[in-house]
Parts: sequence; C-alpha cells; structure tokens
Amino acid sequence: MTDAQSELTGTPAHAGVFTLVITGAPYSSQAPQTALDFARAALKAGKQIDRVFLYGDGVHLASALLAPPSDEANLARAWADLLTEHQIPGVACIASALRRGLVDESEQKRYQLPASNLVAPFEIAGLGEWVASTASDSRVLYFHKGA
Amino acid sequence: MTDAQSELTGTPAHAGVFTLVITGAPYSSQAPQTALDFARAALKAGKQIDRVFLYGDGVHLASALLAPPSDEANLARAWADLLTEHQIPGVACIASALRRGLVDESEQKRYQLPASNLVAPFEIAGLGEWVASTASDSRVLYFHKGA
Amino acid sequence: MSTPKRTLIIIDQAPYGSFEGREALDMAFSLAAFDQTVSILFSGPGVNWLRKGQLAADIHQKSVEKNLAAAPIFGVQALLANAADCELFNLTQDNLLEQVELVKLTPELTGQFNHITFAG
Amino acid sequence: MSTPKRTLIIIDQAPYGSFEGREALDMAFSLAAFDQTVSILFSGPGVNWLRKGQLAADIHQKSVEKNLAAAPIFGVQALLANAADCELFNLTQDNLLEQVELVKLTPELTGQFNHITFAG
Amino acid sequence: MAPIHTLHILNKTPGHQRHEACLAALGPQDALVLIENGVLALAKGLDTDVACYALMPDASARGIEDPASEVTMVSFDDMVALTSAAENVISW
Amino acid sequence: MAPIHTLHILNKTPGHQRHEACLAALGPQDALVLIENGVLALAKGLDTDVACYALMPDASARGIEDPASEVTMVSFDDMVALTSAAENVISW
Repeated sequence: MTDAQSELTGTPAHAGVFTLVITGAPYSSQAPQTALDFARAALKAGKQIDRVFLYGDGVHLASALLAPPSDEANLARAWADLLTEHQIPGVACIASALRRGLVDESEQKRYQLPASNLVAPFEIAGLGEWVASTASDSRVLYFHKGA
Repeated sequence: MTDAQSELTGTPAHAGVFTLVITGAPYSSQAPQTALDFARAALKAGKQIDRVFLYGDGVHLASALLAPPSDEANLARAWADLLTEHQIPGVACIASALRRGLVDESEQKRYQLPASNLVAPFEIAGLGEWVASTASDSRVLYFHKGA
Repeated sequence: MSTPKRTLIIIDQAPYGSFEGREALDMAFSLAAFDQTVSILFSGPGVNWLRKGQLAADIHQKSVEKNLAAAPIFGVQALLANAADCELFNLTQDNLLEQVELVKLTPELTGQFNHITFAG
Repeated sequence: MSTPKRTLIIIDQAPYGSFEGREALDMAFSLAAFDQTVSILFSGPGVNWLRKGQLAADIHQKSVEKNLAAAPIFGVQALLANAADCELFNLTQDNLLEQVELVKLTPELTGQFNHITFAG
Repeated sequence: MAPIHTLHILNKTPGHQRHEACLAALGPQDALVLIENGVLALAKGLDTDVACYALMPDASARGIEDPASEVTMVSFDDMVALTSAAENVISW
Repeated sequence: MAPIHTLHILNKTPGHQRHEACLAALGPQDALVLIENGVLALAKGLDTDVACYALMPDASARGIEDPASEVTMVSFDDMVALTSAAENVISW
C-alpha cells in the first residue's frame, strides 16, 4: 500500500479539477458511495471539484425523502453535507429528474404536483451544466451503476 | 396471430388469480409498462389480480411526483387509475420504499421528513403482503428490469 | 385444492455492487419467518455471496455472512450453489461458507419447486 | 492551455428495454447543440438502435430512428457501430440506418478521443 | 397445444448471463416466451428444441418483422393464456 | 511509474459484456483499476499485460485478500493520483 501510494503520488498530476457525474442510484448501486469516497480523497489531496452532476437514476441521490435504516448511511445527507462544506455545486439533470419524480418547488408549481423533494444544496438544471464542464479543462469522471 | 390465439385460449386455464410483482423502475426499465399491458389483457380475459406488489426499484412506480414529458405516458398515473378502476390493492414494500425516498404521510411524520410522495391508491406495507400471495393459490408473476 | 408453494429464490448478482441480492435475501427470510418452504440458489457471480471473510464495513455496508450462516436456523431449507460457478470464482471447501450444497441448475433441480423467482 | 474535448459516447445497451441509451443520446445532442465535438459509438446489443423500421409506438415509446437519421444535421460528427456486433445481430446494408460507419473498438479508435463515456 | 411444464419468460438481451442461463435451463416439456429485449434473440438467431413464442409489440418496436418460422408471434392476450396454462412460470 | 495513456476503471462483474469488452480494449500504454464488482476478476483470475490495480476496500468487502502478485492493491488516495496522472480515463 505505502509503496504503491508513494510511487503514485510522486507522479506529476495532469488534472487538478474534477467534475463527478453520478448515474447510479443510491442503494440500488454502489456508485454514489464510491463517488463519495473518491471525492473525499480528492479534496484531501488538494484537488478541486467544480461540479457534481446527477444524471439518469443518479438523480435519486438528491432526494430529501430517503429514510434508510438507522444503521445504514443516508447517502443523500452525506453528499449534501460534503457539497455544503466545500461549496461545490450539485446539479440534478432536469429531464432525468422529472421522469423519476424528483422536483424542486419551482417544478412542483409548474406541474401542479403535491410536494417537492429536492434536498439542498442540490439544484435542478439542464444538461448545459454538464456541457460546461466538458468544455472546460476539468477532468470529467463517471460513476455508473455496477452489475 | 389469430391461429396462435385460438390455439392458446382453447387450453384449460390452471391459473385464475394472478399476483403481479414489479421490481423494475418506470422509465429506467420497461417492466412497469409490460406489467400494465399484461394486467389489462388478464383483466379482459376474466382473470383476477389479487394484488400488485412493488419491490426494489419498482417502488418508484408509486411516486406522486413523476412529471414525464407530455407526450410520454405517466406510468404511475396509469397504474393508479387501473388499480382504482378494478379495486386492486397496490402495495409498495416499506423497506424498499424508505431506502428509495418513497413515503406516505405516516412515514413522513415518523421520520420527520419534509414531504410525502405516495400516489393513491398505493399503500406502503411489509413483505408479509407478498408472503400472503405466495401462500395462496395465486400465480405470482414477476416483472424485473431488463438488460 | 390449494397446492403449498415450494419457493426457490435465485441470486445471480455479485454482492454489494447492487442491492437486488440483499433484497432477495429479505424475501427468503420473510418466507421462512412465516413458515413457508424456501430455498436459496446462488448462481453466476451470485456465488460470491458465499465467500468467507467479507469485510463489508470497508465499503460502509453490512456483511450478510452471519445472516447466511444462520439461514438454516431462521428456517431456510437449503442454501444451494451452482457448482460450476463456484469453481469459476475459485470457491472451494476452504473459503466457502459451511452448509452450502453444490448443485447444477437443471430442469430436474427447478422441477422440485413450484414458485421460482430471481433477485430483481 | 485548454485542450478542446473530443467526446465519444458509447451506447452498448439494446433499445427500449432500459433508458440509459436514450439519455446518452440526449447527452450527445446536447454537446452538438453547444458546438462541441461529439461522436456516438454503438456496440454490443447497442447496435440494435440502428435497425430500420422500429415501431416503438407498439410499446408506448417514441422511436429514435428519426433523431438518429438526423444526427449529422444536428451536428453529431459520426455515428459509429462495432462491425462484429452488427454481424452478430444480422444488421446488414439492407436494414442498417444510413450514415453509419462500421468500426472496431480498439485502442486506435478510442485514442482519437479525449473524453469517452458510456451510457449509464 | 401440448401441456407446458415450465413457461420461461425471458426479457434479457442475448449475451446477458441470465439470457444464456435461461436457454441452458430449458427442459423438454417447457416453453419459452421472449419479451422486451429478449426478442433480440430472433435477430441473432435462436437454436432451441422447445416451443418458442415472442411478444409481437416488443419485436416490432425493435424492427424485427420476420422471425424464423419455428417462433410463434404472440399478443399480450396470448401471453396471459400461456401463463395461465403452464404448470410453473419463471421470469428470467 | 510509466506514463498512463488511458486509465480504465472497471466496476462490472466478470461475465458482464462490458467487463469483457474492457479487457479486450486495453492498449499497451494503458492501466486498469478494478473497483466494486470488478475486483471479482481477481477471484476468477486475470490475464492481462497492462498495469493492473484493484481498490482495496472493494476487494476486502468481497473477501478477496490475496490477489495475484501482478495486481497492486490501492486506496482511494491512490485512485485519485492515478486518475489525475492518466492522459484519459474511461469508466466502464
């Protein structure tokens, strides 16, 4: 472990800014937990994360209504805390979100829905946010569901 | 088609009562739509459906907050209408639901969540409901996600 | 008129990467709790549920090793595993949970059950 | 200092059974709409997106055949398909959408891109 | 129609491990119904001895019109009849 | 450490088509990181010429302790360093 680590960290880093795209849902897939552990390690290593983008089933990670058993991590809460602490924008793709029942107050009004369920600081926005990251120098990393 | 159909319906039916278990999420998988078309055909053929049980990612089908594009079917609405019209109980497994952010008013209060998002007539209950169907004469059919 | 169900639950996904296997185990234990006849078959990458020494806390999950070891006590009739898949993933007597019966997924095996379902 | 991204989006799931492929197409069209360089590669069962005559209304979905046919107009640089997988699923010149370029998924191919992502 | 012991409902794409496991598990008195992405077995070519059906709406959605003659195209009505008649049903 | 052209991050189980496609797509200057269910390749046995890493927490969660010597076990810190250093990264 220590050998591998010292060897690896001795390499000059090409990428200093990451964008994390999460497409796997919490609990159904390991993706949100793997991405969280990766994000913590990246921040510890002095890397920046310019944006976390939730796409496809990944939008469920921004739900305010997850209530897992008390001895299991609440992944939405853990992610929300990390984003808040490090002032990282968290964006759920609007098209993915509306199809999967994840809405903020503005979408609730627009579609006359009985409630909203987006947890702060996540926001709902379009794919343009993802395009902005890909068009920048940021290294875009994907966390898909496993199988 | 007609040949196949007359040949098939000429067979004495062993199963008159079905339980449908849906484990695939709407939009992410075709399972809820396939199950819906199957249910309509079964009811048309005079079969009974004693219960629809949502398990795993299938619980998302009971969300009151789905807002798909206007030219796509709202599967939660379509299923809710079918269940209401034919007075079929629809049950979302409580353990699956809580982990995935699907809660009724009672769970909302219990876990002090900001909203509830279960669409009527779906109810939230335990696996005992599924056990009851398996212990009966009902034919239990599963609609899993594809791949 | 009612034929009692003999249930087989088949888990063919590897552990921890997705949740279907875990929720399928919940189904099996529920049936057993209500005194229904149920066995579990692990096949494909699902056989990896049966490896000894899983430290799931390292990925912030709970190990199911203890639950599986206690399955017979909870009333699960049998823990079956597809022999060829165990061999593929190098599961041998040394690292396979006790109480696992090696089988082959054939019409003869499935014919012993009248209610068969896969994990998700 | 900024290196422009050359994006390849790989779709390896069959159409209609799941939503990942459709949402990956949305990603490709979004990049194209913002004048970014993007190509799409269909591989594995994903090549079935490219079959002519898809009547998706029969399963209450929208066909993407027209969108795919118009991809070059929308600014998508190339529609690529893994030749071996087309052969496996009997996709030939007769039933394959026009404008598809048959390729092989090799380091040489992926080396032409510096941002590669799979559908879900 | 001969009595069906187990009706296998297959919705996984060819190449998926559960698709292949299903084909390997078919018994002589069984029948197979291809639905959803399972119908792509018709594009690839299917070699099995048991009675084989494919759900028409799923086949036509995927542009599969003219399957091998050993496969019977069925509607949802037919699928209800098949699942009623079989002794057992497995959804793969 | 030699420069990495493309770092392949693989989280699919052996037998999954994307797992096999990944192994077939490795170039001579590439490296492979096994994560999540991808680490089960170590249980099955892995035959590749490129530099191969496996995420330790995922391996130990699955009871895989003692992989072949050609595979380097890494932490999340190491994975950050690898993804930073590589020219390109593909998440399979």
